[in-house]
Amino acid sequence: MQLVQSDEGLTVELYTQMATIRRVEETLQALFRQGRMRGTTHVSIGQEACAAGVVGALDRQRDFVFSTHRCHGHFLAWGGEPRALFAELFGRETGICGGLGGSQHLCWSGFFSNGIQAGMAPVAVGMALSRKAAGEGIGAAFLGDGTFGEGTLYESMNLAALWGAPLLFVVEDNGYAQSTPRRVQHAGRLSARPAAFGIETVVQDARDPVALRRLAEALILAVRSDCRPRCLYLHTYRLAAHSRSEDYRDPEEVQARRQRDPLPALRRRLPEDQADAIDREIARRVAEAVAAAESDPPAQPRGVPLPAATLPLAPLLPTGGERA
Amino acid sequence: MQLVQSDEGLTVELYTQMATIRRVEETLQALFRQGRMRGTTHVSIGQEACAAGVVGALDRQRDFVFSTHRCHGHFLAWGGEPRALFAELFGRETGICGGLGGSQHLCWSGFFSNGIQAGMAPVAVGMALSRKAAGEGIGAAFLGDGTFGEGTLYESMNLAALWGAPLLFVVEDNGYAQSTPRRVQHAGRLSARPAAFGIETVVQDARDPVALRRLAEALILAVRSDCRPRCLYLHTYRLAAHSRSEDYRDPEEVQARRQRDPLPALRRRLPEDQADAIDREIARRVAEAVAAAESDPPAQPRGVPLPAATLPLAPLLPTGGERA
Amino acid sequence: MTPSANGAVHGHGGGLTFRASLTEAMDGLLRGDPRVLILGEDVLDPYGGAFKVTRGLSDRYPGRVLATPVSEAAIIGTATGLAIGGLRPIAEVMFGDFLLLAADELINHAAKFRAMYHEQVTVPLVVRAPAGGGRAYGPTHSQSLEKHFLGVPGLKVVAPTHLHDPGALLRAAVADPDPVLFVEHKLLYPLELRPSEQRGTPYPTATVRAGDGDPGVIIFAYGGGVRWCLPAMSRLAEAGVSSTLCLPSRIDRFEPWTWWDLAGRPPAAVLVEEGTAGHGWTAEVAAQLAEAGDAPSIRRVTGADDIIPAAGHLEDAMLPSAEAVVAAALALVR
Amino acid sequence: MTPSANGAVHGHGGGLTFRASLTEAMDGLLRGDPRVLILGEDVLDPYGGAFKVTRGLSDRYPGRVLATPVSEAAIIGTATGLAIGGLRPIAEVMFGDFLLLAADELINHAAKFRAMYHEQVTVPLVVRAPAGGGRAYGPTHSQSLEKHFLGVPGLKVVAPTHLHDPGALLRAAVADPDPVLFVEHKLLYPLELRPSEQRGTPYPTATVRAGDGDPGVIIFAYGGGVRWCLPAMSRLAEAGVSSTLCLPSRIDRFEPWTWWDLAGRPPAAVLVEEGTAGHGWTAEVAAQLAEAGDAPSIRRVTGADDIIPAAGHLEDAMLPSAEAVVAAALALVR
Ligand SMILES: Cc1ncc(C[n+]2csc(CCOP(=O)(O)OP(=O)(O)O)c2C)c(N)n1
Ligand SMILES: Cc1ncc(C[n+]2csc(CCOP(=O)(O)OP(=O)(O)O)c2C)c(N)n1
Ligand SMILES: [Mg+2]
Ligand SMILES: [Mg+2]
Repeated sequence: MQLVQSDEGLTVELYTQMATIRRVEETLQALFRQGRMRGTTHVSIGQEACAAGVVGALDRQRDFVFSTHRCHGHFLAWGGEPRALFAELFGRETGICGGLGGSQHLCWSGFFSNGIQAGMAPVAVGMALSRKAAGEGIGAAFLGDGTFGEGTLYESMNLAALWGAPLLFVVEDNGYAQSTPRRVQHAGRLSARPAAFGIETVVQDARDPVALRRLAEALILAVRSDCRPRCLYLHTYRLAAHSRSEDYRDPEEVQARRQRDPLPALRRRLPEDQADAIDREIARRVAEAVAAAESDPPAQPRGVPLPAATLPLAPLLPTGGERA
Repeated sequence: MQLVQSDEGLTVELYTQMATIRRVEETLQALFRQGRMRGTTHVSIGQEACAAGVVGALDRQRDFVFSTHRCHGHFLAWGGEPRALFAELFGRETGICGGLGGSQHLCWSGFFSNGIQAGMAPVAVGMALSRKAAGEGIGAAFLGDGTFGEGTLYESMNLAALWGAPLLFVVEDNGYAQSTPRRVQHAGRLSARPAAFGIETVVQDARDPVALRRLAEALILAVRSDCRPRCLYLHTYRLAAHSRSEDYRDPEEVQARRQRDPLPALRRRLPEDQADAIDREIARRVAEAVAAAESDPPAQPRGVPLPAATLPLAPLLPTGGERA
Repeated sequence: MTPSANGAVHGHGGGLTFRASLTEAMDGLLRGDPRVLILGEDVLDPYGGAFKVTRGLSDRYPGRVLATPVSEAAIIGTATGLAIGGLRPIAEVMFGDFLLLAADELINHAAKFRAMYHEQVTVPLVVRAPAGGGRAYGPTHSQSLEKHFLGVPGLKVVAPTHLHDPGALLRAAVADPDPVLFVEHKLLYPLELRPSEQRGTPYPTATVRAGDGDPGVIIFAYGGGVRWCLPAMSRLAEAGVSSTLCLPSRIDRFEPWTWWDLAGRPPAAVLVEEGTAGHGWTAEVAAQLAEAGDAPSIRRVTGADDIIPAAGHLEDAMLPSAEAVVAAALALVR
Repeated sequence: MTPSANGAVHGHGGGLTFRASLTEAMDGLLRGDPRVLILGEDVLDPYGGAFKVTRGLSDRYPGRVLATPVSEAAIIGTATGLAIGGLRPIAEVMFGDFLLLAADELINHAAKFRAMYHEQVTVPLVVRAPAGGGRAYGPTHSQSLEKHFLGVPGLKVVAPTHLHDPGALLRAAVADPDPVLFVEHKLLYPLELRPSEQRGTPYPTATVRAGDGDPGVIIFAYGGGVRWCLPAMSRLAEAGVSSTLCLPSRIDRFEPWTWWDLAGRPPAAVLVEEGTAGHGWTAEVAAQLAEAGDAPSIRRVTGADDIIPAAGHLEDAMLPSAEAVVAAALALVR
């Protein structure tokens, strides 16, 4: 266990993480705009404090993270390499999942994401129970406010509380699911729901990553010690569009939130020249990562079994079907 | 609208309903034991006050009921004919659904049940919204405590509250789901869950059907007037086994609850000879219903479309497949 | 074929697009029938749904186009209740991949009610589902899962192409007393309609012929499969093989023999679907041809037996192609 | 065949029953491998599950047999997480009909992970599902929905009969690094095992021959379908038609040609399944036979295209039967 970190050291660590996430995702946006990447992506610009604040409070040696469609920040905060992420989105052999997963289906060293809202919640519960059985390790499962629409989430919360799964549910409530504001999707107060399934919940504004890290550490310690799930319910805001489509939110609202962007606020807590140096270093690393990833060899098709119709037949028999 | 009924009149009405349900279901048990019926069934013996208390507070002309696998009581309280129910379970043409549904898949005059836990919850929400669009009618949707395991229920509660569906969720918490006690299945307090989805909830012990009727009337009036869902959470107990299998609950527990059976308690509130007369009449009606139903003609297979493989082909073509 | 997320009403050639045909049909339905309503995730303006098919409708028909929570089971279940209650709901599932979350509501509820309740109710429900790959959306947003919803008593599955009239098919589905799963391939949205010969009602089968001479091959396909078949037919014609493409719009029931006969009993049949290998729509088509005896020789061209990779070039390698259709046809006729 | 809800370990003839074979296998797995655990609705003693297959296990292995809430999606999802986490979960879904509630967890999660995550994880998950009709349980408790789970990349579907060794198959499924849907027909539970010739590993195909003379007909069936095939074969033999019954235990992948060839290339093939008509397992079997050319003549015998009625006599009329199998065979060979 590491000793308690000074606020100054923590500020540098968190700023570096958040600025890295921002830089990586702005770069991804540019790569898509330039047509150098295909498919789609969901960036977490504006929400980086959630990733940096919470993920870093876990122990990479024995813990795990379940993330969502909006997973780049969580992945990077977990220690994932920008190059591997870029390579994944470029469809390169060196990608996190060899180009198979793309932006939202990642797996690396105890980190998992999938593109189905709430579908990973019970999987995270099961993984947490497997850690409990193993005698060490806990996990965090990220969720969005929109994901509270899915029933599987409640089944999972109930089971987690009932069976004592060492799991921290982390809600990133950014007020929207895709184009739809929270109040158009949900009745009652979302943050009150986990408690109705026996899960103690702490609500927090996620703008100050230092405070958030301290809170996450305390909650994770609690989960670790009694193997009971907790919920950390964060209020945050995404400053970019949902995915590659246009942003249809009220521009004034977005503009107002941009004024309160946690990243520059955190930067102001560092000496200007130190922040500049960090930024330069990040810019250099990210540019290198892009260059390296883009020139990596393209991913190879998996050696998949042939279609059922062309399964190897006894040689005396005629062959049928056509593999596309 | 009918005038407020006197407590005495109501006692007679409720006793008659509850005793009818009891008699019908005890008869069903006997018919199964005697091998005169096939398949399975779930009786509500001990829980009749829920059906009689709540269902009678609805207006059969414009309202509707969604029920569960344990639906006979609700059906009879809704005005369904014992003979049609017996015929359904005998597999007779005159059955509620022509023998197709059996014990747990009933449909009659605004009454619906299905054998999938919680699957009917969103359907009930949709039906309630259709009544709202039509300008009149509300519904009740029955649920068991075990059914709170299903995520679809929470999706439905959220939607009902969000869109203002005129629907009364009625929970019959009998402490068990099949063989499993409530505390082995659920974390937190079940009755607190609907509120977390914006649904006002009233908790009530369901042993006094007169008090329950008054409460149900008040809640139904509220739902009718503001088109917002409510939840009536009832504590009850089933005195028979879950279905046709053995009862594995602690016999002492069951015996203790038998002492508190709401039916004899209600009977004691009637003059002895009046109660005797009611019982005799019910016994006669039920016996007649069984006899009539059993001698009704067997249900005919539906005129179903042929299997896809034997769809009518142009006459010049060879025919294929085999209809089983 | 250039897929675009924000297809205009008219394609580059000035004709109505597949997407606009659907939007116009819903507009007309909402205008003409007060019972019609639309529900789904993010269907409101200005967003207008993930594939923009409902765009313009909520502004024009406020209160009748409803944005739902992210609750696929409850969306379909609620729509089922609305349908039993006398309305004509059109539910949109954002990606066909998410139909699995509503499988119980579709199969154990909506599809069963009419029969199980002894014809006391009907369930005039339409579930629209954009499906299929080709846009590098990865393993959970690119699938053709409709094969898992075939063979469900009481559930119709309709898959338009731009050779049909998609709007007319949608109107037929809304008028249908039974639930209809309406599968729209994502890549078809921006295409201009190019209606071809069609027979059958209310869900006609479209046919296209290419090449001259004796009937060489019949190609059975549906939905997005059309995009490989048309170029394949040109190449086959160049190679001297004439072909007939047969595209049913209703795919849960389909009599391939009838169409094989109408096509002049060509000696070969190529069966095409985008879904993964085995146990798909083409299996039933092949089975029906085989059962009747005196069948053409048959090959299936399907996706591989694998997840759909996110990387565009891997996805391309995993899905069928015009080349695969041509190769299958040539292998059979030579 | 007398189905009973509380089958004893030994059948009337003194042999091990299908049910007991499964229970014993789980007992051995729990004893021998600390990673194995069981979860499902009502699986605890003394109840021991709706079909009593887990009876005795929770008393013997406390804390390793877990009664769950009525949450099919979370049961399968949690079991998936346990499997990724290194355990060997066996999840029971009380009735196969309820698999639809977990379709997303099975198909979009458990089945995809290994491939989608580039072989970084395996998902050694077994989902046991009692399925099928014949007990007058009505439309939502009698279905053979496994056909909707065939053709899913990454998901194996195994369906034992009493002519296999069900316990050995279950052990193979638990040892399998990939998810296995293990379908147990309700009517088989009380039957005594009657293992027949089997080939293939780890999921062998069982074959039985009846009658003498030239090969007349090959019958392909699986799971509960066996109950009509055995009597049908006796009757066919009486009618002078010899037959081979071929029962794969793994049904998502199966090469009918191999078995047709081994059976001496009989001129006729009858394909039997209990599931409703169309788009089922027999469609794939027929398609593969047809694709290879030089095929036997084929008929399918399936359930009707309808809900499964509750009334016993209506259910009997709706399901296949030995008579239907005999009639199909005779129609082909005569
Ligand atoms: C089962 C399922 N339904 C719908 C979607 C489409 N979808 C992707 S992201 C999203 C919104 C999620 O909102 P939220 O949980 O608040 O996360 P955010 O995007 O705000 O980070 C939706 C509906 C999906 N991926 N999975
Ligand atoms: C989706 C689904 N899962 C499981 C079952 C099997 N099942 C039938 S009744 C029941 C218990 C229901 O408990 P509860 O809701 O408390 O109702 P009760 O039987 O106590 O009236 C279960 C698990 C089912 N019918 N549907
Ligand atoms: Mg959100
Ligand atoms: Mg209960």
